[in-house]
Amino acid sequence: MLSGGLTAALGMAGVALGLSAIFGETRHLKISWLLPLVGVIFDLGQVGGFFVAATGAVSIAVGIYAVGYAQREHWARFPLVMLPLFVAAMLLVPAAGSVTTFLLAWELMAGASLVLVLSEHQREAVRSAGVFYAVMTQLGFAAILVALVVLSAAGGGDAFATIAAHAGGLSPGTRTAVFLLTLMGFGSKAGLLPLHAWLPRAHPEAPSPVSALMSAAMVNMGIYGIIRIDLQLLGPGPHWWGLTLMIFGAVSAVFGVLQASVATDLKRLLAYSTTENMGLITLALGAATLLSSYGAHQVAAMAMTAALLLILSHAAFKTLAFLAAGSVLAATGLRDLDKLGGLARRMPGTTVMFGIAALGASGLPLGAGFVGEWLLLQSLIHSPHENNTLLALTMPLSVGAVALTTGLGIAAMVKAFGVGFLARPRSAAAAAAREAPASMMAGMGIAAAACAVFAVAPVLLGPVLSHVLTALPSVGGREAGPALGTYLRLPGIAGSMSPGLIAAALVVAVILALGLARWGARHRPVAATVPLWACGADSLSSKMQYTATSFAEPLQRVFDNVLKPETDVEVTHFAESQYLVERVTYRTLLADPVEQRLYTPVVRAVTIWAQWVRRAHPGSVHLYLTYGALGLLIVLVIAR
Amino acid sequence: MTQATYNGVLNLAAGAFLLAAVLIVWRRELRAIVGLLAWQGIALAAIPLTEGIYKHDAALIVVGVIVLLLRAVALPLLLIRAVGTEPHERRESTPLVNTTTSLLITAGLTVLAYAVTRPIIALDPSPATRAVPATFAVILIAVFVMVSRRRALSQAVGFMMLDNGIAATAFLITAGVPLIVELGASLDVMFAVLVLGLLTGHMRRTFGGTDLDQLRELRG
Amino acid sequence: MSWIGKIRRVGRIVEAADEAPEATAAPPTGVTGSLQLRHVDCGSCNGCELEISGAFSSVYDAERFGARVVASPRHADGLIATGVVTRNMHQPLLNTLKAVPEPRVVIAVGDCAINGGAFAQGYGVVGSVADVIPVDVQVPGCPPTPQQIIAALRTVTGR
Amino acid sequence: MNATIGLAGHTYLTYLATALQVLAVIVGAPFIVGGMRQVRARLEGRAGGGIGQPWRDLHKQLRKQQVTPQGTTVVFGFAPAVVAGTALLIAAILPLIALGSPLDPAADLFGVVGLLFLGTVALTLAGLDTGTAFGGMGSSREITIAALVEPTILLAVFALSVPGRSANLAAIVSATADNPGHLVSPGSLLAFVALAIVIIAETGRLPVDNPSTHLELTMIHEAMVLEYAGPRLALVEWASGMRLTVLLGLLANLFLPWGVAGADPSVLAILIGFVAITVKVAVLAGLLAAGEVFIAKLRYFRIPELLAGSFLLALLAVTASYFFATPTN
Repeated sequence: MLSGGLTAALGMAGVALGLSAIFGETRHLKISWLLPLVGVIFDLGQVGGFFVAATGAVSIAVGIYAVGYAQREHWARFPLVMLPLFVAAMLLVPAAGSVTTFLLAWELMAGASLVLVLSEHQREAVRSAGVFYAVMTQLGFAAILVALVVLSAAGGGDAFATIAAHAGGLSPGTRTAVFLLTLMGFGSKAGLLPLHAWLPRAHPEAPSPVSALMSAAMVNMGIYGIIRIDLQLLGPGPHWWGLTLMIFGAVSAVFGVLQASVATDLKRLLAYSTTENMGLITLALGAATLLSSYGAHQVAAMAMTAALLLILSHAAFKTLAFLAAGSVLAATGLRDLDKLGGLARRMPGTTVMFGIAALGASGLPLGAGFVGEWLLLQSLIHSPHENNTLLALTMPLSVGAVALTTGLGIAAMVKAFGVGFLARPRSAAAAAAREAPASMMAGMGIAAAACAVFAVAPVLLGPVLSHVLTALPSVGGREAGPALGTYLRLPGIAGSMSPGLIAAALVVAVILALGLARWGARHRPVAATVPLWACGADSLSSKMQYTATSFAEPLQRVFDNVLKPETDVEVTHFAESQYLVERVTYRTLLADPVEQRLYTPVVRAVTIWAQWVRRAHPGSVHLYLTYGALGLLIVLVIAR
Repeated sequence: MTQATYNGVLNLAAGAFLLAAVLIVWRRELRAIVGLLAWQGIALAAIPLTEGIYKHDAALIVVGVIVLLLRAVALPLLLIRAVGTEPHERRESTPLVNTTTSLLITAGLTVLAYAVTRPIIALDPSPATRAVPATFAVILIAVFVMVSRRRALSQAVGFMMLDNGIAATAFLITAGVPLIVELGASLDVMFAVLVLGLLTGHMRRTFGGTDLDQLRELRG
Repeated sequence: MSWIGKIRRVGRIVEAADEAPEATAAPPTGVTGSLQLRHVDCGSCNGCELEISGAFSSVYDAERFGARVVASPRHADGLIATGVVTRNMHQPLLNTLKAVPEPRVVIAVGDCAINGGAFAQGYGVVGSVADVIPVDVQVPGCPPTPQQIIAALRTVTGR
Repeated sequence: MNATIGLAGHTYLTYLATALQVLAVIVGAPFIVGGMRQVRARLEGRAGGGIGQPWRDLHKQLRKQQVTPQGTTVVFGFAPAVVAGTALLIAAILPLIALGSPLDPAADLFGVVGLLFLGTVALTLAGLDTGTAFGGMGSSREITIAALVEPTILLAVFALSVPGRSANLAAIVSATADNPGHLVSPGSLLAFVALAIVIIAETGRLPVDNPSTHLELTMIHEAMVLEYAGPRLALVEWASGMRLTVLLGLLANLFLPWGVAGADPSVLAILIGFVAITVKVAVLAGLLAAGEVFIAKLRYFRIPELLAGSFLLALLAVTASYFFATPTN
């Protein structure tokens, strides 16, 4: 109760602070005594404010939800304490105004999230996921650490403001090094390929409110890092920066959605969908960078606005999706779509909530994601390609990538909603589900309201986005972004769209269609409810339904070159005759190919090396002390 | 012939030229492939004919007519004969790369062609040179076909596509190669096809099939 | 293309239609010229099946009178049942009839469906279709010719 | 020409034209379906049921009992209305009879594609909602094809929006009408082929899906609607007819934009536009039906080849419309 309330309160504070930073002037705060030498500097600009506000909004919903969830799941005291701490850390990261502060906040965030991931550490899966997450997040942190230290050394100061002032004088080598290192570090946090592997492990195993926070708020910090350090401090970069971002984004988006469309674990599916959306956002960032590096600032502004919109809408529908998945998990103890089903009758509220989230994630009209993707596509197709081979080649390909992502995303979400919530329950646990308590519904309701706003009334976001855009001159901030009125208008381009009007008109059209169906109703016999058509047999068992696996099987076959599924069918015959089949078992294993190809060898090498190092650890304390003394001596000699 | 129609016809010819190549990658039916090759020959001949009519250059028109006869009539007929002699091998047996992938590879090759020919267009951006990317793409696609197909006949088709592409590019860049050069090229293509025909005949007699993988067995 | 030539040479092969017989059963919904049927083989020797497929073939073309065979009883206005009702097909026949939305007709095709025919005394036989479900239209014959089947269908479609 | 045509002051005639479009699609769609069946029947040497047959079937289905299978939810009940609704809305957006539909600035070609997929998704969910094996099978197949179709559609949209510098339909159509030179450019030809393949796949015609099959195992679209009966079935059939009609109309006006009334039409212009679009769609439908006689259904797992091919064509269309941009106009 207290923990959840505290989280929500923090969230509200974050929203207020963020909005004031976006519209007001930059907030500056220096606490010298907190750290020797440099002190802690907070410096909240428009960009930071944007992310603080987004994180805060997510935390409000999650906090309220967590009140009911913690009671229902009997959380231990420890995670209850960590939850607000985690949110606080996430709010500090975008507010940080100096390298030291940023690194501190970042590490605090990482540590808190790790502890929360491990909060159900009795299960083996959780432990392995935790180890994986810890290693990767620390590697990413190391990359960021090196990069920022180099940056502050070359930028002549610890505070971001100082660095920004000196950024012009940086040598190209330094800029490149910092860009690549930060891309690696922040990319791993944002779950971009090939550093995504922790995400589909850690997010599903964490308790659902935490998954929501991680998937909707924490990954955004990776994006924030890229925007703040690479685009705002270092930018404007050369062409290949934008190109690199676009390539990483496109690959992550397609790969993530492909994995999502064949996943059968509800939360794993959502985690991969996070990779997909982060990929789309990175693609948009890259497009903005590339376009503005070619001087097409108007289109770049469109791409940047698309990125910001996608960040917000993804935060909204992913929060909602994970919270809904959490109430399913709490009600049935199931994450496996193959065992779910029939929830629409037993938990109607949650079903509606997940439906809204899925519609948003599939990027269809009336969904939260639609406007962002529309803007992204418009910015891609309106790039000035005259006498510019690079744009003329990248833009069509990236449109193809975005389109494939959208299409597969629709398939994944239809599977999640249709198989998980509709039809008939595929297991006793699913049949015994009961609706979530009021507080959980309330938490989801907030997120759902946000989704509705993004879907039909992006008008409300217009001022926010335009203010944030002005703070990003290197990526199209010089020009006015697209105007988000009732009609979305694109500056300088004859293009417009109006989600609100579409929604209204669609309602009218559906009513008209229902009217058409009323025709001749007088002559009809009374309506009846009849058993399902079982081809003449007496009844269909719920085992005869399509499962998530069978639903995704065609896609799995079409893309088997990429997915590399391992399937085996074994048929056991009766002893009497080999023509009588007793049992057929079909097993299919869909491991993450990138993980297998890339990570396994690395891990093996590290293990061997560790084996070798172990020889130096015979266990004698004296020897260890000797090591320490020797090290000290060496340092003294060198530093002399 | 006005400037606009000239542009239109030239672009159309280039587009049809490229489309034929793509469809050759797509189809497996050997007869259909040969038919498409004939269409490609017509598109190829259309290029010098258009240029000739537009620039009132009789030599180009003659070249065009010869190209039409050779590429759109003679060579396809030879190939059809070769197909006819293979009663049970009317289809390209599954290529080394499956159709979907090879189509995507074709897309990549085309984009690549557009990229690398950009400087040529920049040299003098006339309608003719603007069509060069398409013909260059056909060259790349032809090489890919020769790499990825098993049947000797499909290889011959790839070879002829290659020559078509080179000829078309030549026509577009240097407003028409000399007549004699064109004749020489076309003739040696014809010889090559005849040789391939004999080769396939031998292979069929030796191995009972023209699956080129079986040539591995020739290694001692 | 050789196909086009073939199509032109073949032309129309459908038999000329004789004038419509007088309607026995009124069309189920009062809409003439539209009748979707679900075919149930209750235990037939497949003679009637052959004739039915003949009736819907290019030569007799029952479709021009608005009759069509559909895959799902939900889409159908009635059953077209053939053969004696065997024990195994008894319950499925009832289920299929229940699956057809009201109003619906039942057309029994062939002597077996009407009175058991040659199989009347068979050990695995429940009885004729009429013994199990109410039959609206009967098409006698062993097997009935396509013309007879079409005539029966036209009495229902009213076209 | 820019896309703000739709915003220019609407006379009541523009609204009349739009209303006429919707009405024409509602009334005409069954006739289009009937006409296609009739063409096919004639080519098969049959007499055929006449082009009024689908209307008779609809009329009859609307008078039959409304049955709801046990265990289905509201999704099953409302999906037909959603499919029909999206089709109607698209009919109101597209410039079929006149350019300046009041909804034109509200939804560009991307929006139209999105609405199309919204309808597909609704029906897919309904198929899953029944909880029958065939329903799930149909949904799985349908959504797979939809997912693979999407890249082609959007790339075709891209290619089409290059000449007009806009994805709003009025702008595209008027740009094409202004300089027909674009039509003979390879770009628009490739885009036409790609779009045609996509439309065939989306409306479930041969060779992707066989609309007149009786075997559940070969079904895609039919398998999803096996449980529908009476009025709802009528709505589903009607909607699929309307989807086919509006897509053919879109294809016709994107590539043959003649006879379309202007943004601020006169009564005569509206009549001309009405006749023109009717003729175009009828001809296209006839050609489609005639073509279907010559081809068999593709094996399901060969369909990705077809779609990859159309994707390639669309990509070529985009690059072509980039590079062949002839500076004559």
